[in-house]
Amino acid sequence: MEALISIVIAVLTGCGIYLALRGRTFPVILGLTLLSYAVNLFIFVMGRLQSGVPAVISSRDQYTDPIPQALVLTAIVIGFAMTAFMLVLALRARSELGNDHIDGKNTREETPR
Amino acid sequence: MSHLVIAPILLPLITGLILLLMPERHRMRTHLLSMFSVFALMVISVLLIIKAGRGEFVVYALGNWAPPFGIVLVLDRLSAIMMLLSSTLAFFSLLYTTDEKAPQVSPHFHSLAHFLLTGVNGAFLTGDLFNLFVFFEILLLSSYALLMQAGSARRAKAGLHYVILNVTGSAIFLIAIATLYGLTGTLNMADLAVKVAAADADTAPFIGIAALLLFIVFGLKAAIFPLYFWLPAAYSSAHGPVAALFAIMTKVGVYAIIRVYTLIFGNDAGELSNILLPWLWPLAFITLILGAIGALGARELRVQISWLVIVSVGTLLTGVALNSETALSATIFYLLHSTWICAALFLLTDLIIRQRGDAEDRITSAPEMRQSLLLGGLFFVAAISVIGMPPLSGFVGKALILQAATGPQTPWIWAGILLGGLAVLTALSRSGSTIFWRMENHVVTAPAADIWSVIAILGLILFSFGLMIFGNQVIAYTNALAEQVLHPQPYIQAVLGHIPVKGN
Amino acid sequence: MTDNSIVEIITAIFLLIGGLFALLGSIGLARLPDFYMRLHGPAKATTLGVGGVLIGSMIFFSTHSEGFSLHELLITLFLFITAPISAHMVAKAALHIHLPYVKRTRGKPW
Amino acid sequence: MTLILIILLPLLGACLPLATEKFGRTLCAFSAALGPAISLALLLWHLPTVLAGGSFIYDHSWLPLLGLDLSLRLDGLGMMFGLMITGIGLLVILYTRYYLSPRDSLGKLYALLQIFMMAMLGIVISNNILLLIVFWELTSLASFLLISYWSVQSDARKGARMALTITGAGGLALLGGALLLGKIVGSFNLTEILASGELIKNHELYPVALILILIGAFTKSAQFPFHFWLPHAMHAPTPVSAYLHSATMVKAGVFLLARMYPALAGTDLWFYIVSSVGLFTLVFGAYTALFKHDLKGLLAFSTISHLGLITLLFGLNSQLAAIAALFHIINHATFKASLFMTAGIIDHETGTRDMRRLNGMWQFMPLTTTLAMVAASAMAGVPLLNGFLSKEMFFSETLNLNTSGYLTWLVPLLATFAGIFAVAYSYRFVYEVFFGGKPVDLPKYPPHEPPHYMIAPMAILVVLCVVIGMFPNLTIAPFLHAAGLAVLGSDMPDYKIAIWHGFNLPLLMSCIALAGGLLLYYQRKGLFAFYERQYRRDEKVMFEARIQRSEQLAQQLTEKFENGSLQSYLVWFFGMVIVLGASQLLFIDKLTGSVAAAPVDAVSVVMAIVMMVGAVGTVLIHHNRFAALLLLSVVGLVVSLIFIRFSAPDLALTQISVEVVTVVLMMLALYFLPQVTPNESGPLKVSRDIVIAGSIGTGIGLLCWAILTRPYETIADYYLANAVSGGGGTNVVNVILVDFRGFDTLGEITVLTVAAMGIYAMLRKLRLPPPPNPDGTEHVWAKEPSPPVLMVLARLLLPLALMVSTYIFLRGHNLPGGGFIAGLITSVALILQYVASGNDWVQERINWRYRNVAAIGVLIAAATGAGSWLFGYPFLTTAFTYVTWPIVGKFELATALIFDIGVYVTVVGSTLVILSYLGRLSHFNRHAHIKSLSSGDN
Amino acid sequence: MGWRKLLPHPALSVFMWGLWLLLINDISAGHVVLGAFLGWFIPWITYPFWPESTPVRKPLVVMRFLSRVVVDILVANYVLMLRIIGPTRNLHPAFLTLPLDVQNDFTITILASTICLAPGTVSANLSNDRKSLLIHVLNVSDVEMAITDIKRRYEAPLKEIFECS
Amino acid sequence: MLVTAIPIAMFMVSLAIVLNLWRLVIGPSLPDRIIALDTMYINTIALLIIYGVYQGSALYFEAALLIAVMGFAGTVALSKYILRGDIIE
Ligand code: NA
Ligand code: NA
Repeated sequence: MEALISIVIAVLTGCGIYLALRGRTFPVILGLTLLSYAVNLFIFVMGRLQSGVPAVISSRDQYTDPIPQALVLTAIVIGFAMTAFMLVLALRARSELGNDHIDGKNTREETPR
Repeated sequence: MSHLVIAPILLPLITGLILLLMPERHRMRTHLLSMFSVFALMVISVLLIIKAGRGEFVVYALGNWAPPFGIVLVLDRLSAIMMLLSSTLAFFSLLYTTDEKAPQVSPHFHSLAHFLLTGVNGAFLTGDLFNLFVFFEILLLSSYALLMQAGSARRAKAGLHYVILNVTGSAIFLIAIATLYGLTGTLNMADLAVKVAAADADTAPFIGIAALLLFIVFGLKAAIFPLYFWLPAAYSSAHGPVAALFAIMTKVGVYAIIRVYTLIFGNDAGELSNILLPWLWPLAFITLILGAIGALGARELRVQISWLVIVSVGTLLTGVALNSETALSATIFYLLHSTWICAALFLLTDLIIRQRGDAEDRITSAPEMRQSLLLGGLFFVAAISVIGMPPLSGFVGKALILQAATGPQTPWIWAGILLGGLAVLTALSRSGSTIFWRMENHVVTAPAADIWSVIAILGLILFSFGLMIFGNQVIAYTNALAEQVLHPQPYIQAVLGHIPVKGN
Repeated sequence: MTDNSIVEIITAIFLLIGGLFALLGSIGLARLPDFYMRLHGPAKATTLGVGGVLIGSMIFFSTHSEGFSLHELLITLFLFITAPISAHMVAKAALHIHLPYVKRTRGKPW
Repeated sequence: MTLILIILLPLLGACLPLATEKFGRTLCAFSAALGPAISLALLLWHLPTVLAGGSFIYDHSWLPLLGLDLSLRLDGLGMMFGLMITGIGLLVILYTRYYLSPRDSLGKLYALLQIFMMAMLGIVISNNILLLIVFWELTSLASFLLISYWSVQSDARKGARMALTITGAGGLALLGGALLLGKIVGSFNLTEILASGELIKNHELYPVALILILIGAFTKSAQFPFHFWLPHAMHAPTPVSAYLHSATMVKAGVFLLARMYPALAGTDLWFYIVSSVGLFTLVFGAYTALFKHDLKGLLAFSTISHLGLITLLFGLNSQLAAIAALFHIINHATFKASLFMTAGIIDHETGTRDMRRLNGMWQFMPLTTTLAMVAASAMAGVPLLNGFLSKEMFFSETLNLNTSGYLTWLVPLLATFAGIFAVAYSYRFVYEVFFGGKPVDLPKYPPHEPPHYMIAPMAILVVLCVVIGMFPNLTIAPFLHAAGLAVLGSDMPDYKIAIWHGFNLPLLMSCIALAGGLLLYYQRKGLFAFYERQYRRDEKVMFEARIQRSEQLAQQLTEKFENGSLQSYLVWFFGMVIVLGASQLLFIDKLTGSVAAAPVDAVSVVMAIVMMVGAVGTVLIHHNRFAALLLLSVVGLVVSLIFIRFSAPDLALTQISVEVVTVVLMMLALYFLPQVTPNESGPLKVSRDIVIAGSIGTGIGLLCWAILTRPYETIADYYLANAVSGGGGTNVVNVILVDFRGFDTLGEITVLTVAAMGIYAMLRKLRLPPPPNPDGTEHVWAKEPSPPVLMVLARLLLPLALMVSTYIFLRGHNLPGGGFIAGLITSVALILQYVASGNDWVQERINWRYRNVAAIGVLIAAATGAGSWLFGYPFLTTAFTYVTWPIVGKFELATALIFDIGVYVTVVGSTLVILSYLGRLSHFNRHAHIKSLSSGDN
Repeated sequence: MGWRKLLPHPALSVFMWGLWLLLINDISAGHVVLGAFLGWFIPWITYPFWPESTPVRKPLVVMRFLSRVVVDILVANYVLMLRIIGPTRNLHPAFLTLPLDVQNDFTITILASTICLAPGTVSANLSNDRKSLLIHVLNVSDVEMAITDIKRRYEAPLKEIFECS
Repeated sequence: MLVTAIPIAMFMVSLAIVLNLWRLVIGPSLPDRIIALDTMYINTIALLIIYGVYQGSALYFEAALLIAVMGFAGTVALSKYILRGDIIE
């Protein structure tokens, strides 16, 4: 299971970074979202893989590590805020630059107004 | 128990929130409240400096949970002086915006500035690595928002690059934190120091990865080669007061590098002792050189000053890389100086832009400025200081760092700092003489600079003067600071030995 | 056979039926020839499948812990309210962009 | 204390002229003279003691931790220079009063002159080498401003910049050298440094320190190859040249040689460097001076030459030579200052300094002519004038070299050669200006004698030349002796200044020089032609070109890195990650740790594949943006399943809610963006990106595997043990969020609020039409805003969703749930209303200012945290209690719940700010669009 | 009208009360009180979103309608599923236009939903004048029959429940 | 009985999810993809519920409920995007 999750994280990271290296705002944001999934999973599994033992105090005596979970929660929220900001920034950039290229390059399919 | 330690975080936070609730039309009221709050913050930082100056650590356990289980704030000499720096910087940057006619300040400027301060001060105070991440995000997001206050193509592009790079950096930050937690099971920096020092040969290399990844994150904030590329565009496209506020942000990166690589991966970190040092000094050196080259080639004053920020980062990290008390002390001294002066220069450039019509701050001939003598005089003084010429603080800072250089890389460091200084001198003499002297015969009809704006710039320059005049007291403080930072055992004991308030 | 095992069998049957319907719905989605036909599988079968599973769960938890466990009903209710609207909305979207349909379809959309 | 006054008085005097300027030029001049006059008086007051071999010391601690102290010492050398600085300074002040045209600000020039004077005095009476450097750099800065006094002239600006750059560079080198000296000696106190000559010279760092300090001295004294700034500094007003470029600024360099003489001189290295630089400069300067047509140009190169002479003398490592050098410093100051003043007078009266146009001036200004002739003769080394005396000493020293080899004959030969040229250019100066025919169209005609007060300073200096030349022992000897004592200490040699030493070799050399000079001048035609052919390069143009070239190079190099391409920046960033990561990962012997891996089940594998297909699919399909968004949602969905699978229901709840809100956001944004990503990356770029992405992905995967197979000790047990007893909740994750690490949560909701504010600010006034299709057509959208079926159902769902939200909120402390998720559910329910019924419709029903809602939420959370202060606990300390009410029964009241309400309110507020303002964007644009359409109709 | 403002949707309130108890899986006194409070509070606060009251008449017809729908869903689904996995060539899809007798948006919504849930039919579109509903049928032999069948089975009872006046 | 039934049921649902993914990837139209995603959400609910029974834990119920709510909201928004482009107007 550890290998499987490692592979999943690896693939997510790779895909995220590949997309983050594209030239248009939208795919880049998609890529960063993928990357944040990978990162969240990475943080999460740092508490090691535990099946069926949520961190809710009950009669069981085995628990999962709650700290990484709390960290992931915070990371998810912050990631959401960042994604939202980036999206609006992408709109702002298209408005100012006339296209959605990350460097504001004028290309064929859209001319600045 | 004293809650003063948390005030530098909560005061700006609450001020920022209240400012959000105030109606936009009450511009002056907003401004006054904002100024009052920053002023109070300045007073608080002075009190904290006095407190920290005694050499004790003030540990504030949030939620009254004993470290390492809860989050702690730790006040030591380093965090105290950094907060003084941030609050003074904020005070003058905000003071600068008093001018009613200034076009740029959007309604949320003040609250965003306060949120930025929250993030900055939080980063300085926290003793918890993940909490550091959270405060980094607060300050980053505030800075994004401040940068994007108003539209322009240039700003949009710079903002996009800045944000995307930093979001990527945050991902790496999280991976590093998670790795550390996954191997040591703790987030408290003092506790991490203990655990990292005790790491065996099996886990140490993986902790090492985290250590180096953290450096990438901090290096991105601090703007070190090859991670600074976002900075010139971002800083130079920001409005003057915003850019001035930004002067503190690279210093947060520098602070984090100092903190983490002395406390956690410092001299006592066992297998991982000083893991950063082989990387740090060459990169710092290249940063210094490329920054100076950038300043030499800049075509706009704003861009040039942004490069000066990079030069100062290179200089600072060179000092850090020397890993000695004298060097660290010199570094902190230089840090204070360079932050104040770069901020003053950014503010000044804003005034220049307003009086130069369409030429803005391009280093070309332009119509005469309305107050060219005043602005030129201020520029001259600030430039002298930033170049590191006497009699201003830059000279002392530079001399201190040169003095502190030891070891085989000394010739490089000397060459870097001295030649960098020469490049900056050449660059600034060109831009200054062009902007203030190469004037066309007519004057742009622009309003005269607001008196408060001038006072703000003067204030920052005066702080630089103060560093020179009270230099000995400052150096005494930074010496003690360096001693404290480079011998982290008392810090660790203070944090891990902290006992919560009874009764909970 | 104890009470417990009877409950288990009933639970198992509901779970299997639910799973089967879910699978069938998805098979429909996967293999039917045009969009409008594919829409039918998920709109009903899957919903029904989940309903089956939820009933299985309800039975299981009502017998394995103190008191009834009826809150699964809420999910069922919710799904039965929303699934049709989802299907309606997607169908409307498909009509808007004039998705093609198989030739033998009688009638014409408007 | 008086020593400080000596330095500071001119500075105080700097303010006076600015203030008195408007009351008249004379008063202005008097006020300017006040400070230096008192300084001079103070110096004279100290004079007897100093002449007797004593010195005054003032010590005040300033920055002892740096080694920079306010330490002053007035000894013979300092006295000699001090008198020169203040004395000539006063003369220059007087001269300036008449020189400067009324158009220019007299006060400003005086102020700058006085600042300069202060710095210069500081240099000569510093007893701390760092303090000396402080003043040293101040002279550079002041001279920069003085040279660029007429800053509208491009040449003045360029000259000033050149001077600043060169002398500034020298200053930096000097700083380096001084710091090295400090390192060697352990002190920056000059007294101590000068006393440690042996220690210094035997130190391994001596060569470095020496070279650095010499660079400082040579740049300031315009020694080859740093000489070229001086001729271009001639764009300064002539009084400035008279002061800076004869008596003071350029003398600072040779002063430094004198000052550091005990510490640095006496070695072979010193000899070879200093004497050869001096020699070359001497010859080169003298040679070049002859060909300059500009009066001040001639004087500038002559100055260079004379400074070379002085340097050469210091370089000879002989005590007598040092004395000669000191002597020549004084002599040069007197005659050169007066000659510059002459040049100024000529310029002032005729409007030109070009010797080809100036002829026969003696007819118009006989007095000036007389004085200039005397001064020029002193410069040429004519007997009975002071220049002759020091030159004789110089010649004799060149003959007494204590080295062997070619230098023994080369040095005297070249010295004579330079002497010949000196005579020639001196003669040329006099002959071509004052005699030799009629002036050629002068801008001002006819010229006449300047005011008496303008001649007076010059006359005083000329008189000094004569007096010193005729009665050296009565006048200059005591000063020279005192200065020599300061430089040479007890090694003072026996020497005698005499006009007549008998017939000897030096006299012969003088005679050769005089005769040869005159001969040379009359045979100059061929030489001038030769010079014009050989030597046509202009240093200023070259320097400017070099600076511009370096600026261009800097720009090109900068743009290599700073190319404005985010992709390139990201590649650098990820490259760093790869390099640093690999630096550790590649040297690991054991990747897999000791902990056994858990078994894999089929469903997990299937879901992992689903997720990876989703991720890879997003990449492959990303050109079709909407489809990519859908595939991304699959990844998000499976992420939440993984959270469930490994016991994190809270995470799953959060993930799934955030996921949907994010997708909605992305769609809102996508509306305004092209629907298709063009194919822009070439195969090279694609493969590069694949390599980067693949490496980092692999690295992270390996790291993850390595960590997961290793044991770790965690502090988790503490939380599990204390969650109920200390935090009052059984859901440990939630207790961590609102209690143990509540501060993180406070930060997190702050982030959310700030994001909302930032987004609001960015969207204000944003006008953005949706882009056309790639084929140029407009999208065809449905006409009807919302299907009624959806509207009805959405409204029905609202209370339901609120109920669920309440449920999730209330149970959060004990079971999965909590304020954040509840807030998102509420937001989604409200967003659904926006989607179904439109902005206006919802706005009619809830007209909250969402921004305020968000802020209030954070305030609630912060206030809850601060509440614990009332009970003497730190921020965010929670309290909880179990309350029993009739009917209701026992339930828990916890401050954490209020905190969580804050979280809830913030989430609702900020999410709605973001979504509703983004939704409103199209609203604005549509209205704008309609308006433009209707106006187009009219 | 005072009580209308205070308790806008009594039926909904009762429904929500039950829902709360269902959610919480607990009928302790505390939750009964809390549920009652929420049952009142939530409809009250969301009142602006749903101001018109939809009085439900004829509970008997409601029950009959509901049971018919449930049976249809269960039984007909089975048949339908067999067709889905069977050869798709035998399916005879059609678009039907259902002329609407019901006028109320709410009733139309319920009808459309019911048609969607009912096996083999999906309500695909509602005309702008709300007079007809477009339905896609997966497999139909007689188009007219299907339309009248739908009208009889679903539209008529709904009209009776919500709209007969 | 339950021990064998649960894996089978889970596997069937997983298979269903794979089929949904298949449809989602190949499309061909956007509505196809939307409905595939929607179905995947619903199948996920089934998977979760079965897993809850398997673990004997009611802690997964909320997640299932939330997936239902969010899946619906998502589908509605996606459809509206195709219809109007502007999902909040
Ligand atoms: Na929770
Ligand atoms: Na919209």
